[in-house]
Amino acid sequence: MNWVIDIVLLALLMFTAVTIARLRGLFSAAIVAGIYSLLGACWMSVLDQPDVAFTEAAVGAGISTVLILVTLSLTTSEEKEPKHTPLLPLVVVLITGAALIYGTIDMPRLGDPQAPTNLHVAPRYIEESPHEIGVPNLVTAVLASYRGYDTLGETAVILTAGVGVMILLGGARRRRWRADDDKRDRA
Amino acid sequence: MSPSTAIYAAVALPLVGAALVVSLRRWPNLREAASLITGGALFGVVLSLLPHVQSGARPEAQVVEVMSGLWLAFKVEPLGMLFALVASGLWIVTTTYSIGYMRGQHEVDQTRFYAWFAIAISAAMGVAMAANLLTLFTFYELLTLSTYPLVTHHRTEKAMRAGRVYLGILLGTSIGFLLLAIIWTYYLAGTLDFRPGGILAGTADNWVIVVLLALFAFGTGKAALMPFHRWLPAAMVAPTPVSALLHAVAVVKAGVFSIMKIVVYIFGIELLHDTGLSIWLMYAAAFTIIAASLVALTKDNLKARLAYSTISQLSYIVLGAAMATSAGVLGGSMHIAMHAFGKITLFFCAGAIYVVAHKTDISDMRGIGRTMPITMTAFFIGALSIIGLPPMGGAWSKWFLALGALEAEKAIFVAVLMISSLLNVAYLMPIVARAFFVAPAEPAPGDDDFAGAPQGTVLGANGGSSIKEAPVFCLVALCATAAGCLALFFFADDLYQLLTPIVNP
Amino acid sequence: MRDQAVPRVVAKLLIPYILLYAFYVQWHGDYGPGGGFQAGVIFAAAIILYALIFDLRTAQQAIRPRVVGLLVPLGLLLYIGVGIATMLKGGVFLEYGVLEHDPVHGQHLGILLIELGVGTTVAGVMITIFYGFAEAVSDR
Amino acid sequence: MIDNHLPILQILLPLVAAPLCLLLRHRVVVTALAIAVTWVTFAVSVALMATVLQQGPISYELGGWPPPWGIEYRVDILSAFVLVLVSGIGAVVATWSPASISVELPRYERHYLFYCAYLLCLTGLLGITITGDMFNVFVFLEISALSSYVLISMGQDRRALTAAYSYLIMGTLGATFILIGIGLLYIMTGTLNMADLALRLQDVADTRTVIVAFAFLIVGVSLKMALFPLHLWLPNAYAYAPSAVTAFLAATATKVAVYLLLRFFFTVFGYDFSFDRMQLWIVLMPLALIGILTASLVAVFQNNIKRMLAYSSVAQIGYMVLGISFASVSGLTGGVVHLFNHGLMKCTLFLAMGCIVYRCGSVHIDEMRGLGRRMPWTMAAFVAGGLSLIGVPMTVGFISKWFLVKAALEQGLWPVAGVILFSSLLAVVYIWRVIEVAYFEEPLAVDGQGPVREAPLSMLIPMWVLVAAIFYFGVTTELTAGIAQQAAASLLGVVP
Amino acid sequence: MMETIGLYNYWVVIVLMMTGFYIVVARDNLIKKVIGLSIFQTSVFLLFISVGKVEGGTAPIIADGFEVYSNPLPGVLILTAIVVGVATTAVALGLVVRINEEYGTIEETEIHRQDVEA
Repeated sequence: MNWVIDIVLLALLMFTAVTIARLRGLFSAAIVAGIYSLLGACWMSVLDQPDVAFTEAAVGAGISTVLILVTLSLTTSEEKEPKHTPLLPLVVVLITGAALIYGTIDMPRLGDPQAPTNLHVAPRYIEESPHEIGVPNLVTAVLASYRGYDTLGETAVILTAGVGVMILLGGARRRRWRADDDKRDRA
Repeated sequence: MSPSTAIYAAVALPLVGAALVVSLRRWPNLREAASLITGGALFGVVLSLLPHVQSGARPEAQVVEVMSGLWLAFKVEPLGMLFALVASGLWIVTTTYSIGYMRGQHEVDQTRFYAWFAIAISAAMGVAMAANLLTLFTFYELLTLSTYPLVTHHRTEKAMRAGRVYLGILLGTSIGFLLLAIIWTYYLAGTLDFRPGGILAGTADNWVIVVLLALFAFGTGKAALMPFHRWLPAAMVAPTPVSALLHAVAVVKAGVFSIMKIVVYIFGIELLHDTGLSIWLMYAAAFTIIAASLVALTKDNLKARLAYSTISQLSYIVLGAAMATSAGVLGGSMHIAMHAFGKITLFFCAGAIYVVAHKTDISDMRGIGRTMPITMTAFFIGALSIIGLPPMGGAWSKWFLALGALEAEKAIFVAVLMISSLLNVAYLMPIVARAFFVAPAEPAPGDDDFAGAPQGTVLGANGGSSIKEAPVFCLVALCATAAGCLALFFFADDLYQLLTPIVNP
Repeated sequence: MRDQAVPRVVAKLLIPYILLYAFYVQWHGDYGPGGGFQAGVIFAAAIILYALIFDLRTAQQAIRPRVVGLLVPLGLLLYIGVGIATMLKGGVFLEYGVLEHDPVHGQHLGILLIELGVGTTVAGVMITIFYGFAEAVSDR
Repeated sequence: MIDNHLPILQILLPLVAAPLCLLLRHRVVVTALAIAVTWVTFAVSVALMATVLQQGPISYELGGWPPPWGIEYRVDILSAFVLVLVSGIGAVVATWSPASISVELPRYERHYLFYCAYLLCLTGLLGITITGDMFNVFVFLEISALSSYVLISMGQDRRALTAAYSYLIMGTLGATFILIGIGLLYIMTGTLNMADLALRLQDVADTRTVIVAFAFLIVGVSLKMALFPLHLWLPNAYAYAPSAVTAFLAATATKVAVYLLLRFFFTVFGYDFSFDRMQLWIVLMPLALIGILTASLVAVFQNNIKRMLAYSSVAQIGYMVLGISFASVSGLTGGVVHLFNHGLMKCTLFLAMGCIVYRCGSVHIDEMRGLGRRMPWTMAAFVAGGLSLIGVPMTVGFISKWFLVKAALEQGLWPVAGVILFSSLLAVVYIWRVIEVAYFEEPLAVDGQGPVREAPLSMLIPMWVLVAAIFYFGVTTELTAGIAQQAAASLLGVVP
Repeated sequence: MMETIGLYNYWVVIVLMMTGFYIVVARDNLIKKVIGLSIFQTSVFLLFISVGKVEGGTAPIIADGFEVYSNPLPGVLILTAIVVGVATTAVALGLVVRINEEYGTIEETEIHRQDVEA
C-alpha cells in the first residue's frame, strides 16, 4: 500500500505549493512553506532517506521558517497586490515545465532496480563500504569519506553564509552607524 | 652599424628622442636641441641603409613572433627606403620650422607636441620598414594614435571635434576594412609577408581579389580616397607643423605608401595588370583627383585649399598603383617624394604667413609677397612642383604617371592628369599672383595688424620696415624644402634607379 | 513570551535535553541517521529557543557572540586540519585511512573528526545568523 | 611531495586563509595574509601550468578514492590556463585593494570580513575550474556565488543591495538549473565524474532526458555568465559593487562560467553531441552577435563609467561565446584567448575606475573632467585598457579579435567578421567619450578641497603590472594564444 | 501500477518545482521570492531523492536482515544541497532586511521607482 501514501503525500505537497503561490499574507505563506518542507521530509523518509528527511525537517521547517518569520517582523507581513498580469513569467515557467516533463519520458521508473543509478557507482558503496570504512550508515560513509570533499565544500558554504550575515547585519557596525547618524543630525 | 641594428635604431631613436624631450621639458632650448639632434641622428641612420638597398640587399630584422608564423619584423626595400628617407629628412626640417613657429605662436604644451611628434616619426619608420602586413598595420595604427594628440593640440571644442572625425575615419576604416582585408589575406595566402610578385596570385577568385582590393584601398583611410577624405581638412585646426607632418612627412604618405606596397608586394603588379581587376580603382582615384581639385578651388582658407590639394595629389599615387604598370608604379612612388617636398613647402609658407600676418584667408593675402618675398618665392616654387612643371621634381612623377596610363592603354587617365594640372594652376597660381601683383589693402603695412607679430624677423634696411619675414627658423626650413623641390628635378635619376627594382625584381 | 511562565519552564526543562540530543546525533551519525550538520542545527536550535523564550541579551551572555565567532572558523579549520594531517602522513587530502595503522580505524577516526568540524561550524554559523537577525530586531 | 599535492594546494591555500581571517581579525595582519596567500596561490597555479605542459593532464583523487567513486581533481591545459588567470587576477586585485576598501568601506571597520569573503570567492572560482566532478562544481559554484553576493552588497550606494539581491535570485536560479541538469545526467548514467559521464553518455545520448539535461545546464551556465539576454543582473552588480570587487569579479567570475560552458560542451557531452547533433551554434551564434551589438550600443549611452564597462563586459562575453559557437580550432582559440585577455583588460579598466573612486568618490562621467592631467597614470592605464578593448595592435585585444575574425572567415561567415569589427568601432565610441572628457575638459571646481591627486603607488603598481601584461601578451602570444590553441585542440580532440 | 506511478510522481515534482519557479519570477515581493526559491529548491531535492529509491529496498543503513538498500548517493548530494539552500536563504533574507532599511519597502516595483526617481 506504499503507493497510497505516495499519492496522498504528493497531493498534499501540490496543495500546499499552490496555496503558497496564491497567498498574499506573507506570515501565513511562511508557515505554509514550513509545512511544505515537513511534507517533503515525510516523503523523503518514505523514499528511504531518513538522513535527508531529518535535515530537511530541521532546516526547511525549522531554521528557514524562523529566519523568514524574523525577517517579516523586521519588514512587513503583507504583500502588495500585483499591478500587472505576469504573462511572461507564466510562459517561461510553462516552457520550462514542459521541457522537464518531456525529459522524464525516457527516465527509468521510480524504484527500478535496473536504473543506471543503481547499477553504477552506488553498488560499490553498498558492497564495499562495510569493509573499506566500517560505518553502517552508508550516507555517512559516502558523505564523510567517499565524497568527503563535497562536505568540506558544504562547510565552506555555511561559513560563507555566516560571514555574509555578519557583513550584512553585523550588530556592532549597525549601532555605530546609528550613532554616527545621530551625531550628524545633532550637528 | 650593421643593417639590422640600423633598422632597430631607426624605430627606437625617435622614441629615445621623445623620452629626452619629456625629461628636458624644463629647458626649452635643450629640449629642441634634443629633437634636432635625434632628427639628425635618425636621418644618418636611415641614410646608412641606403647603400645596402641600392646594392640590391634587403636588410632584415625580426623582432618577435606575435602569433605562430606571424612576426613583428622589418625588411627594407626600395619603396620603404624612399619613404623612410623622406620622413626622416623632413622631420629635421619640420622640427627646425616648429621651433620658429611654436615659439612665434606662443603655443602651449610644446613638450607634448615634440614628444608625440617624435613618437609619430617612430611609427612612420615602422610603417616604412615593415616586412609584413601585420607589422605595417601595427605601426599604421600607432601612427594614427600618436598623431591624435597633435591634431587636437589646442584642446578646444573645435579641436576635439576635429579629433573625433580624424580618429573616427582613420580607426574606423582601418579596423573595419583594412584589418578584415589583412586577416582575409592571411587566411587565403597563409602568410602576410611582402614578397616581390605578390602573395595572392592563384589563391582566390577574381571577385575576392576585387573585394580585397576595395577593402585595402578604402581601409587605408590615410590615403584619403574619397569618400574617406574628411579627416584631412578637419585636421587643419592643428598647428601648422602638424599639418606638415600630416600632409607631407608621415601620415598621408604612410597611407599611399601602404597602398603602393600592398599592390606591389601583396597583389603583385602582374596579377592586377593581367586581370584588369583594378580598373575601378583607377576611376575612383581619377574621380578623387578631379573632385578634390574642384573643391580646392572653392576654398578661401589657404590651409583648407591645400588640404584638398593634398587629397587630389594623393590619388595620383593611388592611380599609379592601380594602373599596375611599371611606369605607373614608379611614377606613383616618385610622387610620394615629390609631393612631400612640394606640399611641405606650401604648408610652411602658409604657417609663416599666419605667424607674421595672422592671415588665413586667401582673399586677405593681397600684396603679401611684397612684405614676405622669400616666403612667397618659396611658395611659388612649391606650387610649380605640385602643378608638375619643370624644373621642379613634380614634373617627373607626372611624366611617369602619364606614361603608365599609356602603358595600361588607358589614355583617358592622361586626360585626367592634364585636367588636374590645369586645375592645380587654377587654385594655386592666383595665390601667388595676388601676393605679388595686387597691392595690399592697407596703405601702410607697418601698423596694427603687423605690429601684432612680435616674432617677425625684419630683413633688409633698404626697404625700411616694409619687409617682414617669418622667424628665421621657419625661413630656413621653407627655403630648404623649396630647394629640395628643385633638387629633386635634377636628381630624379637616382630616385629612378633606387625604385626600379620594385617593378623589375 | 518573556512574561509567560509556562513556556519558560518548559523551555528550561527542554533545552538540556535538546543539547544532549544534539550531542547524540553528533556522535551517533555513523550508526543511525544524523551527523555533524544535523547536530549543529539542533544545537543552534536550542540556543535559538533559549533566546526566543528568554531574551537575546541573556542568550548572548550565556553563549557569547565572540565565542560563537570563534566556533565558525575553528570547525572548518578542524576539517581542513584532518585533511592536512592525512597529507602529512603520506596520504592524499582527506585520505583518512592513513591516520591509523588499520585503515578502517583511520576512516572511523577521520569521519568522527570531520563530523565534529562540520557540527562546530554549522552550530556557530546558525547561531551567528540568528544573532544577526535578532540584533536587527532589537535595534529597532 | 609538494609537487604531488599541487592541485589540492591550489584550493586549500585560500580556503585555509579564509577562516584564519576570522580568527586573526587584525586589519593589517589579515590584509597581509590575504595578499601573501593570493600570491602563493598564483605561484601554485603557475607551477601547475608548467607541470601540465610538461606531463599532460594531472589527476588528483581526493580522499584516495578512485573516480568515479570519489571526487577527482583534473587539471588539463584549459583548466590550468583559467586557474592562472583567476589566481593572478586574485593576487593583483588583493594587492591593489587595501587603500581602495579603506575609502569605499569606511563603515566596515571589520575589513577582515571583506578579505574572508574575497578569499572564499577565490576558492570557489578556483574550485569550479579544477574539479572533475559535476556535483563538486555545484558546491564550489555556490561558495563563489554566495560570497560574491555579499561582496557586491558592500557597495556604498544602496543600489548595491538590490543589485546583489537580483544577482542572488538569478544566480540561484542558474545554479538550480545546473543542479537539475546534473541530476538528470545522474539519473541516466549513475555517475558524477565528468570523464566517466562522457563515456557513459554515449549510450544514452539519444534519450530525451539527456537532451533536456543539456538544455538546463546551458541555461544555468548562461545565467551565471550573463549571456545575452540573461545578462540583466550584471550591469547593476558591477556598477555598484566596491571597486575591488568589480575588478575581481569582472575578470574572473564570468570567465569561469565560460570555462564551465566549454567543459560541458566538449568534455562532458562532446563535440559530436553538442554541435553535430544539437546544432548548438544555431542558438549560440545569433545570441552572441545580438549581445555584442546591443550591449555595445547600450554602453555608449551610459554615464556611470563602471556601468558602461559592465555593458561592455556583456558584449565581450558575446565574443567568447561566438568563438565557442564556431566550434573550430581557431574559433575556440579565439574564445579561450579572449577569456584570458579580456580578464586582463577589464580588470585594468575597473582598477582604474577604482583609483578614480578613491580620489573623486564617483565615476560619473562628469567627475572625470580634466583627470588626464590630475591623475595621469591612472588615466593612462585606462587608455591602455581602452585601446585593448578596441583591439589596437600590440594589445591583447587585438590578438583576440584576430583569432575570432580569422575563425569567422574560415567558415565563410564574413558578415560575422564584419560584426566583430563593427563592434570594435562602438568600443572606440564609448572609450573615447571618457578620454575626451578626461583630457579635453577642465576639471570641475571642487569647493573647499585641493585639486584631485594621483592615486597612491600601492594602487598604481598592481594596476600597471596588468597594463604591462596587456602589452606583453599583445606582442608575444606564445603563452596565451599558444596555450589556448593547445587547449582548443584538446577540447576538439584533434592534434594541433 | 508502479510504471505509471513512477512517472506520475516525477510529474508532480515537476509541477511543484514550477510552482516555486513561478513564485520567484512572477512575484514582486522580495520575501515571497525567497520563499518561492526555497520551494523550487526543495522540489528539486525531491526529484533527486526519488532517484535513489530502490523497490523493496530499505534505508541505506547496513543492518542484519536486509539485503536491498536504497542508493545512498542522492541522499548525500541532497544533504549538501539543503545546506547550500539554507545558506542562500539566510543571505537573501539578510539582504532583504538591509534593503528594507534603506528603501523602506520590499516591493520590487516600489524599489525600482525610487531608484528611477533618485
